[in-house]
This record gives sequence, structure tokens and C-alpha cells, in this order.
Amino acid sequence: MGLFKKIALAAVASLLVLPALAQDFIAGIPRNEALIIQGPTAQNADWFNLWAPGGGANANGMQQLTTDALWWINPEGGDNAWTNALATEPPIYNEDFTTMTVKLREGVYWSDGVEFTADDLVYTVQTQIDHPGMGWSAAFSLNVASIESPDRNTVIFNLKAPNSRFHTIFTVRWNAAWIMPKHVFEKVEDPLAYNFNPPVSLSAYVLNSYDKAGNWAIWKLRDDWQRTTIGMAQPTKPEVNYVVYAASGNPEARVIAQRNHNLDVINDIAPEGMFSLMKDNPSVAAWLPGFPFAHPDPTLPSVLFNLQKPPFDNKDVRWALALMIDIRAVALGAYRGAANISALSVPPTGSAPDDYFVPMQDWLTNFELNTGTRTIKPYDPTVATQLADMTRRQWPDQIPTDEAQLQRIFGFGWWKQDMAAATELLQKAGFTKNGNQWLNPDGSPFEIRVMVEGDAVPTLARAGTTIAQQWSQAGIKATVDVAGPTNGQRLGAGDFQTAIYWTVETWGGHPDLSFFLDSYRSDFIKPPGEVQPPRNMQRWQDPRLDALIDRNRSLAFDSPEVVALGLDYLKLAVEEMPMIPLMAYNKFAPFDTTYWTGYPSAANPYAASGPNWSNLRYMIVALKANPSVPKP
Amino acid sequence: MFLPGSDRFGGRTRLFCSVQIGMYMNGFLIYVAKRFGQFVFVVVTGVTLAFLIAHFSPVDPVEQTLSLVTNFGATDPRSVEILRASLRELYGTEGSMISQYFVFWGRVIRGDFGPSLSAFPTPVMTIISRALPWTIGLLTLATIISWVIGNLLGAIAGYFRTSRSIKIVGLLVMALQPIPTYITGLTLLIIFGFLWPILPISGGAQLNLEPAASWGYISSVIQYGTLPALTLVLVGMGGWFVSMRSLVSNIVTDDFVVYSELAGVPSRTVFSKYVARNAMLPQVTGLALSLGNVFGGAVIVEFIFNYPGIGKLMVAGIYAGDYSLVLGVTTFSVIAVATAVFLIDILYPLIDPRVKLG
Amino acid sequence: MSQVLDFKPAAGTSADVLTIKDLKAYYINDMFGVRREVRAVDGISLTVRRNEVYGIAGESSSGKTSLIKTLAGAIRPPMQVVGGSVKFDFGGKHIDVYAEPRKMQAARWQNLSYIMQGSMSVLNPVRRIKHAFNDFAFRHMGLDRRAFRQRVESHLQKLGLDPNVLEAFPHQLSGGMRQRVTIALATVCEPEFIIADEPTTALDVLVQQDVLGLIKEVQGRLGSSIVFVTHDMSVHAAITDRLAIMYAGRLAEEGPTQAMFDNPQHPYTAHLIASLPRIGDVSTRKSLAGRPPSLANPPSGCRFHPRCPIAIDRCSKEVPEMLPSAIGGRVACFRAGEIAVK
Amino acid sequence: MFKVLRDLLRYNREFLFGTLLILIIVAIVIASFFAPYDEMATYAVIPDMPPGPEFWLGTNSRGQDMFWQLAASMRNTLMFGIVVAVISRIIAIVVGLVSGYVGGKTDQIIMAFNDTLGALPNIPILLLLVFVLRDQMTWGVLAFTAAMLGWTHDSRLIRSVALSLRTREFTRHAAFSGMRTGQVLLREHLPYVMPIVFFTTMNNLIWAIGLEVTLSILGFSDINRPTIGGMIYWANAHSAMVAGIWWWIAVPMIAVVILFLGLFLLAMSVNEYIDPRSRLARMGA
Repeated sequence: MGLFKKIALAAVASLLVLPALAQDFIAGIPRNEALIIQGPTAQNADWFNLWAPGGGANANGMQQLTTDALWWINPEGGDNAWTNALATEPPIYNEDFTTMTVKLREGVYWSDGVEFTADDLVYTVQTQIDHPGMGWSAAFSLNVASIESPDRNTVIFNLKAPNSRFHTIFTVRWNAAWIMPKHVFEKVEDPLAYNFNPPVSLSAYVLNSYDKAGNWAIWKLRDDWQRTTIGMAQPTKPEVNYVVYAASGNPEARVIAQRNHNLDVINDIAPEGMFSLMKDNPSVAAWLPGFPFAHPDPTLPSVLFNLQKPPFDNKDVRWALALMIDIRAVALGAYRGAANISALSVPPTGSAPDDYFVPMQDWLTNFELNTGTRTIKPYDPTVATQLADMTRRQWPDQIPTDEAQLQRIFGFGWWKQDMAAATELLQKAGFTKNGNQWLNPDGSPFEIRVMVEGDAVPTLARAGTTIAQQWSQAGIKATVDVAGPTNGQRLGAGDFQTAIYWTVETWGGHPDLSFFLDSYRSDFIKPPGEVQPPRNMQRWQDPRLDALIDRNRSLAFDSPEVVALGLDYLKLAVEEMPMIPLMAYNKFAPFDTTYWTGYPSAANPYAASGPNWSNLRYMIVALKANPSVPKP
Repeated sequence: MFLPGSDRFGGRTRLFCSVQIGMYMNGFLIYVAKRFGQFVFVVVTGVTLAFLIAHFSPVDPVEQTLSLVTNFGATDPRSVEILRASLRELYGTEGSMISQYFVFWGRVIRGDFGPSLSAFPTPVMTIISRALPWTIGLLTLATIISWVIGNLLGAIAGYFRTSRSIKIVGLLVMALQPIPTYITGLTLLIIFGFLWPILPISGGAQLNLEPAASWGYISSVIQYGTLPALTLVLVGMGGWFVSMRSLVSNIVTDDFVVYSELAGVPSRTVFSKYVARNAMLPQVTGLALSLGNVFGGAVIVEFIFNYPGIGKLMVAGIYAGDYSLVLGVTTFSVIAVATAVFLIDILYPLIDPRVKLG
Repeated sequence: MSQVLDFKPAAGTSADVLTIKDLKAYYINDMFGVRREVRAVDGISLTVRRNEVYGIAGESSSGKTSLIKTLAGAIRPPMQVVGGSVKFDFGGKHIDVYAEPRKMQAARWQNLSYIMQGSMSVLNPVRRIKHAFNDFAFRHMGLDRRAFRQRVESHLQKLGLDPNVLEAFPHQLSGGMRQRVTIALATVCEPEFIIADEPTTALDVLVQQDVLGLIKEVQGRLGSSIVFVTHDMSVHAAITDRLAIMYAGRLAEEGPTQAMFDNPQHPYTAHLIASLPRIGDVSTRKSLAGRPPSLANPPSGCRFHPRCPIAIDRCSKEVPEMLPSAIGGRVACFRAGEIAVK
Repeated sequence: MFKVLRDLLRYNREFLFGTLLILIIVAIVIASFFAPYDEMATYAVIPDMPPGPEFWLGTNSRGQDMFWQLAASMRNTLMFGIVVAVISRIIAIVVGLVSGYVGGKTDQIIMAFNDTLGALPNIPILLLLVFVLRDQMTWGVLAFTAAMLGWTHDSRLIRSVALSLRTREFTRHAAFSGMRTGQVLLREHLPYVMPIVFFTTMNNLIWAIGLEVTLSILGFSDINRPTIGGMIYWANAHSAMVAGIWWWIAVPMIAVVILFLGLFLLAMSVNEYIDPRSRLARMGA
């Protein structure tokens, strides 16, 4: 059949032609001048107004590359965490924290050639106060009584009430109140409806081109990059001329893209993808050179209890559930052992190990828990070491043996799984056991639903299934609910029994806990059924906690007392167990060094890792072209 | 119009029926009106269904937006309260279900599905219209290719039953057909993206290319569309192959085919003008009926290959909890599929002169 | 009859157009493990002369349709020719149908055409009539498009058809009209040999008359030979010159039509003729006992013997040969001529 | 019936092959009832073991024996398909027979409704429902919904047969002899459409299982319940492909291909068997 043979031939021929058609990955831009970063698919690609609702999550390079704020905190910065950006010095508060004075930098220009001045800062605050829908409007309205600008470099905020943390609104960890270009927005009738397209940049990069469908956005180095705060701190011209944010598909597609050297920076992938890249691709670098490679984000995934729902209002039940968990299995299940576990209610990252974890070890080891029949010491300081030993079999030459180093990688200790103590605690709370099934005090079976978000955060979904299984084995029927996108809403509405999520998030680079703690005060707690504002999703209410929060509000940011207060909070959280802290959120963000070198790492933590973090800009200007780059 | 009978046969005009060319247009209008009625019925049912399902959603658009906005960074509880109040005002989810239903219809007719929550304040319709060309392009191309190849191979296989090579191809084509779209797509992705990486596996076109009628852009679109389209073609053509083969093997025994063969009409003409031409007709109707499923396949393919079309948009909307986007896409796809079916229906009389137009 | 009768057979060729020798064509079916041989044509020999109408009669499933399909070389699997030969002589152009398929293919429609049963469905439903003429006849005529069209139109007019039918689709024509179109289609190339397979069956009586008249007229005009197949004996009486009676895949009797009607030699022929209604006869026709035999498993000996009113022992054991009959034809019966028509 | 089956097995290679494939699946399903591990349990065995003598199909990264996972998944997935097929068959038969038998305006209205449902794109509607119901979307609800969407094509087929039965002699006889409509349909017509029902059941199973696989892979079903799609979902969640745990993806994929090919071959050969033309050829015309 001639016709048929022709068809078959054509099919084979077209297959052979395909490789010849292969195109450059980016049209019109030399690959060795571009850094390609995993971006989101931005459905509102032509919306660049960060200050209007929805714009706040604009993570396709807009807020990472073109914005600027007064101060920055590098979550991994240690002693050098603090950076004065648009401000020349840290905030100056008066005695009772009712005014804050800011000194601004000179010589910083917007990308359209207009100079940045105090007017921009005043305009940013005043405009948002005038337009309640804008992102930082409420924060400004609540705090700011008036603004003065005695000269072009000085702004004085008069506050409605004492607030020693007012400056944090202007301090970037992930984001902050970005400065608006007055000369652009003042010509606009409604700043809420303005798309700010093309955006004017206050930082070293400016928009080059973007895909209206939101699959990519390309930013290029400003010719006057030196007239930005990041440029001023930069001795030589940044070598990355173009930054490409490209939507890169599912985790496996990202791994494949990086293997093909078409994706330099991956934001997050599953641990398996990371391991596979690190094993097979010598060109890939990571935060840690060996296992577990991950960067621990300053967030604390935990088992959250809905404390307004019995029996989770009972501390003994919460403790019993904690003691039923074998954290090693959770770490293996969620992260294949690559977890940085934490028994304390702060993430074990940044400065926290030194500030909190080391000082707490003795207290934890001696901590006593009354099970109703006896007193036990539940803390096992060797859990992290055991975890290291378990993973060492698979990664023999990657795992260090030095205990201090291990603690930084795998965490310190955790609660030892203790079924006898858990049984006693449950019995103390009035529960009975029928065969292998626990019964509520009223005789009904004790069942728990564990809510996880699912695919968006796969490691936590895995942790949830592992924990549910452990509880089931201990005689409590536990089922996992995948809440998906309703996760946030259900957490807020209290529509859950237990959940795997984080309600503790810190600066990372600073011991101050106000980042989350301030919102834990009991006056924000809503009755059951009403929506709880972030972040106290477990609705933990305790007069001792309120006292701590009040004390913190009147402490200066850098006061040494901040750490002491933090320790008190941690002890309270251990005793009350309002949530079961599990581990840091370990983020797997591999870098491809084929084109660029000098990525941040644990050894050189000059910036946090992860492309949707705003301080990624410090990494981009620091990257060096790989001298052995393949010729295009 | 009557044909005059010849004298020789006594003018037996009763033998000759009228040639109804004059009736044609009128009948066509009635036919179109009927089809349009069906189209309206489908749209109304689908839109109502979508509204009802969405109406019972536990997802509160306001809370959804709030959680999207407050997902990152420091959030002051007091500021969230204020934001919530202003959002409630914006979305205006008040009124009885009936009035909301009519409001919804008003929106459907205006093509206004409100602002997307995950891409606030971009209107859902804008987002859909950006994704639409991709899906239409991919689906049209893949559907036509699979329809043509499937039918051609099926017709060949039905007409030339004894050829061994055609039997082998037929087996391959049929074996591919029942495999779920996802598995075919993933297999292609593994082969051409991972084991032998020669084709792009993610996206719709090369980076930094502006849509333009240039060869560079078009070739890029073709290249990026190859794997998604190939998946749809491989999955789609088996069905056409099977039904065409059985249609043809029935038609070859029909009198008019046997007659043309007896008459020594060249077999190429018999095959194309007699067999395939007639067997094609039910396949066109089948095409209209299958469009709904084809669209479902596109959802999966776009998801696998990160293709910037409607299907991926819908899945992304679900993952993002974007209530208005999901409702908008569903409603829109119901209307789009119904429209495509309607178009095929009214074009059908052009290829089948027998269609009962009355 | 008419002023257009001006065609005469070419002189100097043999008198037989078609010669069939011991033709055997079976349906061989091998489905789901059951191998079946259906002996639709089982050892038939006959000749058709120039310028005659040769009738083939028989009950349904007697194999008559299979026979004409086989002689037209129009069989497709599962039917196969397992023995014998079919040879045409078109004015000196000799074709052995199963030995020279290419030659046969070339002769189709030019020398040999076909009027098929079921006028409703023999025309391609989705194409206009003119396309049928183009497909079937154009390449044989050696004319350019315009001349061809004129030729077709004048041919249609001769047959009393308005040339406008060329623009019509088959479904827009009545049954009778379609059959006329088919006849026009079959005769436009003026072939030497026409096979007419039940051309009048599905038509009402008046139309039947009309069509028969038309066929007869065209045959007379062209001087062609026609093989006319129908189960309707009255049609045979009206149109055929010679008649062959088929029973269960074999010939029972062959002879001049008129003589056969007057004096049938085979009991089966006699039965067929007797079952014809006659004016003034009110007696009920006695129907033959039993059913036509299965061709897959035919009776031994004479295939008619289980139903034959005058069968003898020998009939079930030996197969009667076709031998010359008393009325100038041939007959396959041990008791030929022993039954009289009432 | 038994003879037909034997003939099909003996003489129709497609049917034989299809039956063998389905038997493999059935054996796996039966094996699931003898599983040594709880199908939900994780870390029951050493993770990431490639296929070998100890673990025939290997183990996955969640510490599950792939063989027993496959068995449980196949059982659950098949169960889903069968539930969908049974419900939608009942609807299709009732609608098809009634519409074809009653005819006239009723037939037109029923078929208009039928075609409307058929013209709705299934996947978007199902996704919307998944979006709305979330974790109330149990497999039962999903099966019911799928069944509601999956009968229209088949009821049209059945109707066309019923339409031709309507004018047959025995229908009139039955109607004259005072049988009620329901009885006529049940006793006289149903046996005629049974071969078609069988044929469409295979296709419907394929469709329903494909749907379940698709939704599970997207993560839109109960992830606690092992299913074929769920296996692929978990494999994707652990990046099994790039991590080199190829068997985690290959096993469910091959299993589903075996199942579908088996069903498809059965449907094909049965279709050929019941096709009137090939039947005629067999009986000898």
C-alpha cells in the first residue's frame, strides 16, 4: 500500500528532523548573559501594581528585582543580617516608642531618571492610608498619626500608640512596604485600579519583556545600576545582564529542565528530585554541599490543634498525641531523613540555634511531665544523631560526624516515642481503651482528622500521612484530609481538628519573635466558627502568653532582653504543647553552576536561597559567570 | 419543478419526482433553527449546572482572596479585618439564590465572570481569552490530524483488508487507543524530554518571543506544541480508526460500491469517492459528539506539558482555589464545546446532500 | 419500433459472446473455527449468444446472483472461484475472466455492463448523477468533457430522460427514475453484453412494464446480449429469448423460453411455470413441499429430489447430467419430460 | 451461552488474548484479599527496592510493596469502574428501551435531553464538582457522578436497536396479548440489546477507569485509598521518574494498559461477534 508507506516514512522522517529544529531556550538573549529562575505562572502578568490587592504575591521578579525598602534582614545573615537600604541607619525611636525617625539615602534614582526622596516615602504611607484597599493601608492607618518631612532625607513618623516594632513594616524578610514612585502614581486617578505597566524600578534591574500569558518575565540590568542601593554596595558591575523568570512546570519538569541546563535556579522540588540532581549532576550546587542539601526556611511546620475543639483543649491529650509520634519516621517519611527537627516552637534556623536551642538543651533534658501516675522526662537529645545515623547508610560520605555540625543539619533532640506515657496521659484525661481502639470519655471511638494542604506542600502532606498512621497504630483512628486551596480558609475558620501547617514564622536573622508572636495576643482570638486572623490558627489563649507579648511590645528591637523573653515563650509552649513542632521547612533549591557560580550556601550565607524571596537580589548581583561556560 | 416526460412513454410524469433544489434553502433554515434550539438547550443546561454546583461551594471568595494575600510576610491581624471588610464590599455576594442566578446569567451573556481571585484584579474573561487561542489551536490541529489519520488508516484498513502491514499498523493504533491520555503523555515526556531530550516539554513557545506572524514564532509554537499534539493524536486516532474500519467494511458491501467496482471504476476512485466519502459522514457527526471528551483530554495534556491553555488554567484555578476562574472556565468551556458542535452540525448538510432538512 | 434502431452486431465473429465451463464458486468461511463451504455455483456450463436475451430463473438463494457475480468477475472474499472458466468474446476480443483480470477490468462498461438489483442503492448517495456517468463511462468514450456531456445528454434523451437529472442527487429521484438512470448508465457505452440482475424487482407493476420496455428497446437498438436474472417467471416470459433454470447452485434446465413454458422438461421448471397466476384461473396453486436446500450442506444426487413429486431412488444417489432435451435445450433430470403442465 | 464463550475462546485470538489479560487482572485483584500488609500502611518494607525475587515488583519510596499496592489499587479502581458501569448501564438501558419503544414526541424529548447531557464536557464539570466538594468527594460520590455523565452515548445505541424491535412481529404479538410495556421491554426487548449492553459495558469501564485515573493523578480524589491513579499520584509526589524509581510509575502504567487492552480486545471481539453482518457471513447467506 503505497499511500500507507508514504505516511509511515513521513512520520519517521519528521521525527528525525526534530533535533535539527531545536531552538535556543531564550530568543534573542545569549544564554550566558541570562540567569533563569523558576517562576510562577502569573495570570495577571500585566499587573505590576504591588500595592493593590493581589499584587502582593507577584513573585515573577517584580518584587525581587525592582522594588526597594528601608531595611533588610537576611534570614541567614547572622551578625550581618541587618542591611540599611533606602535608610542610611537603623530606625531611631524616641524614649517611649511614639515617634520613629528615618534617615534616607541620597543618590538613589528610579529607573526613569527621577531621584528617590523623602517625598516618595511620605507619599507611600499617605496614599495607602487614604486608600483602605491597598496592601499596607491598615498597618499604616493603625499606627501613623502624622508624618513629617523636615528635609529631603528625613522622615518622622508620629505614632498613635507606642510601638517598638513599627519599623518592621519597612523591613524586608520576604517582603515589606515597598516604596511607591510618587511621580508616577500621583498622576493616576485611582492607585488601586492602576496596573503600573511598565513598572518603574527602584532597584538594579528593570523590566525587559514579559509574556502576557504569564509564563515568563525577563528583567535586564539597568544602565544606571549604580544609582540604586544594591548598586552602591556593589564594587563591580553585576555580571548577570538578564534575569529570566520562567514558569517551569511540575517538580519533575523542573528537574529535567535543570539537567538540560535550562533552569539555573529552582525554588522548590521534592527531596527525591534534589537527591537525584545532586547524585547525577556535578554542575548542581546547593545550600549544603552534602546531605540533606536543603535550606531550612524560618518557618515551623507543626501539628496544629484546634484548641477550641475538645478533646484538644486538654493539654494531656495533646501531650499524649505528641508522645505517640516517632519523629524519626516522620522525618524519613516527609523528607527521607533530610529534616531539621525541632522540639521548640521556633524554627531551628538562622540565629535560632545559637539564641535558643543551645541555651534550652539543659532545661529540655530536665523537663518533667506528669502522666497522672508518674513523672517522666520525655526529651531525648539524641534523636537528631539517630536520624543522622539512619541516613548515613544511604549517604555514607555526606553526613558529618561532628555533633555540633549534625545539630545544625538535623536539629537537636525531640520527644521520645513513649506509648506507655501516652496511654497514661489519655487515661488521665478520661479516655479508655477497648482492644486496640481508644474511646472518648463518653464511650465513642476517638477519631482524628488530620488536615494537610496536599500537593502544594508535598513534604507536609507526607508528614501528615505518617503521623496519622502512627496515631492509627496507637489505637486512634486518624484520617488525612487534603484541603488543597481551602487549606488557608479552613485554618482561618477553625474548620479542622488537627492540621500540618506552620503558624510560627520568624525573622531568621534576628532573635525577635514579634514576627509571629504579636498576633498571638488573646484579643485577636475569635469564638468558634468565626474567622481567626493569622497567625494564631490554633487559637492558643493564655494569660502568661499575653504578658509576654505585652512585654515584647515595649522592648527595643535589639534589646538583649528579647532573647530572654523568647526563652520564656519557648518554655511555656513546651509545657502547654498548643501545637507539636516538627521541623523547619526544608526547602530544596538546587542551583546549576553551568553558567553561573558563587551561589549562596551554608558556608557563605550572604543571601537566603529561593527565588521568591526578595533578598535573592543580593545573590543575583554577586553571581559570577562560569569561566568554563559552554560556548553558545 | 417537474421534468417533462418523453412522448414515447406517454408522458408518465408520475415516474419523475421533483428535484427539490428550490426547497433547499427553506429546509436548511428550519434545520439550522432546530440545531440552534438544541444548542441553546445545551448551553442553558450546562450553565445552570455549573451555577448550581458552584453555588454550593464551601469556598468563600473573600476568604480565599484573603488567604492568598496574607500567605506570605508579616500580617497584622487588624489590617486583615479591614481588608476583609473592603473585599466583602467588592464581591457583593448578597441576595437570594434566584436573584444570584439571574445576575449570573447577566454576567454570562456579558462575558463578565468578575475578577480572578488569584490574579486579582484581572478579569477572568481576560485570562480566558489569553489562554483560548492556545487551546483552540492545539485542539483544532490535534483533532483534525487524529481525525484525518485515524479515518484514513481506518478506511485503508477496512478497504484493503488483506494487507499485512496495514494489519500491523492497525493493531498498534488500536492498542494505543484505550491507554489513558495522562499515561501516553507522560510516556512521551519521559522519552522526548528525559531519555532523549529533543523536544520542549513545558510551555507554549520559546521564551522572550512576542506573538507575531513570523516564522520564528510559528516554528517555535509548532515545536512546543509537538508533544502535546502528538499525545492527543495518538490517543484520539484509535477511536476513529476502529469506527472507520468497521464503517468501511460495511460500506464495501453496499450496492453502490459493488456496482462501481463492477463498472471497472478505478479502485482509487472507488475508495475515495465512494467508500471513504460515504463512511466519512457518520464520522463527522461523531466528531461533533466527541468534542466534549476531546476537551477533557486537552485538560490533561495541558497539565502535563504546562501548556498555557484553558485546561491548564482550570487546573491552576483549582489548585489556587480561584473560585471565579474555575466557574468562568467551566461555563466558558460548556459554551465553547456547544458552539463547536453547533458549527459542525450546521456545516453537515454541505457534505451530506441527503440530510433531512425538513 | 423506432427510428433510432440503427445498430447491428458486427459481422464475422462467433455466435457466442459468453462461454461458461464447469464453473464452481464457493463461499468459504472460516470464522470462529467453523469452516463452511457454501456452494453457490456448483459446476455450471452455459453459453450466451450474440443479440439474445438470456434469462436465468430460480428461487431466492438458488445461486443465481452468485452466478452472475462470478461471471462478471465481481466476487470478493469470502467467495472464491474454485474451478471452471468464464470466457467472453466481444467481437473478436477474447477475455478469460479469471485468467486475465486486467483485460477484464479494461472491458468493463465498454463491453460489459451491469444493471443491478435494488435501484435505490446502486448510485452513490452523496454524488450527483453526472459524476456516476463520469466515473463509469468517461474513460471508455475517448471524448473530451464537453462532447462527453453532449453524448450523455443525448443518450438520456433517447431514453426519455431529462438531461437535468445529471445535476440531481439519487435521493431526489423516484425509484423508477433511478432505474432508468441506471439503465442509461449501463448502456451509454453501448456494450456488447449487459447483465441485468432483477432490474424490475422493487418497482411497482406499471413502472416494471415501463422499464422492461426500455430494456428491450435498448437491447434491440444496440444489438447487445443481455443476461436477465429474475425469480419472476412472468418477466422471463415477456422478455427473454432463452431461459436457464437454476436450482441450488446448479442448472436444472435450459432452453428457448417459449418452448420451455409450453413444455417444461424438468419437474422444477414445471413447478415454477405452474405457480404463475393465469387470468381466469381461480384454483389455488399447490406450493412445493419443503424448503430450498442449504447450499452449505446440499442433498446428495439430484439436489431437487427431496422436493420432487416424481423422484425415484436413483435421484438421491446419482447426479443427473445436463443432456440435450426434447425441446432443443438441455435438462438435468433422469425423468426429463415426464411431467406435464396443467 | 457457554458454547458461544467456548467458541470465542477457541477460535477468536483477540478474545482469547483479551481474556488472558483480564485473567491476569482478576488474579491480581483476588490476591489483594491475601495481602500481608495493610494497604494503607507506609514503611512496612524497605523503601526503593527494585523488582527482584524478594519484592516481585519492587517497593516504593513510601515503604510499600508494589505488588500488594498494585493488588489493592487494582481492586479499588476496578470496583470504581464496575460501580460506574452498573449504574450507568441501568440508566442507559431504561432510557434507551423506553425511548425506542414509546417513540414519537417522547422519544424526541428524551433524546434531546440525552444529547444535551452528552454534549456537556465531562472533565470541566467533574473538576468543578471536585473543586466544590473537596474532601466530601468520596469515591462513591465520584462514581455516582461519573455514572450520571457516562450513559448518554450508550442509551442512544440501545434506543436505535429498540426502535427497530418496535416494529417487529413479536412486539406486536406481545402488545396484543396484553403484556404491559414494562414486561414487553423486560422480557422481549432486553435480551436483544444484551450483546450491545455487554459491548458498551467494556467501553464504559475503560472510560470510567480512565476518569478515575486522571482525577487521582491530578490529586483530586481521596489520597488515602490506594488506586491506580493514586499510585501514580504518589509516585509523582516523590519525583519517582527523576529519582530513578521507574518501577513505581511503570507498574501501575503497565497494569492499567493490560486492563484496558484486555477490556478493549473483549469489546472488539464481542462486537464482531454480535455484528449482524459478520454473523450473517458465519451462518452462510
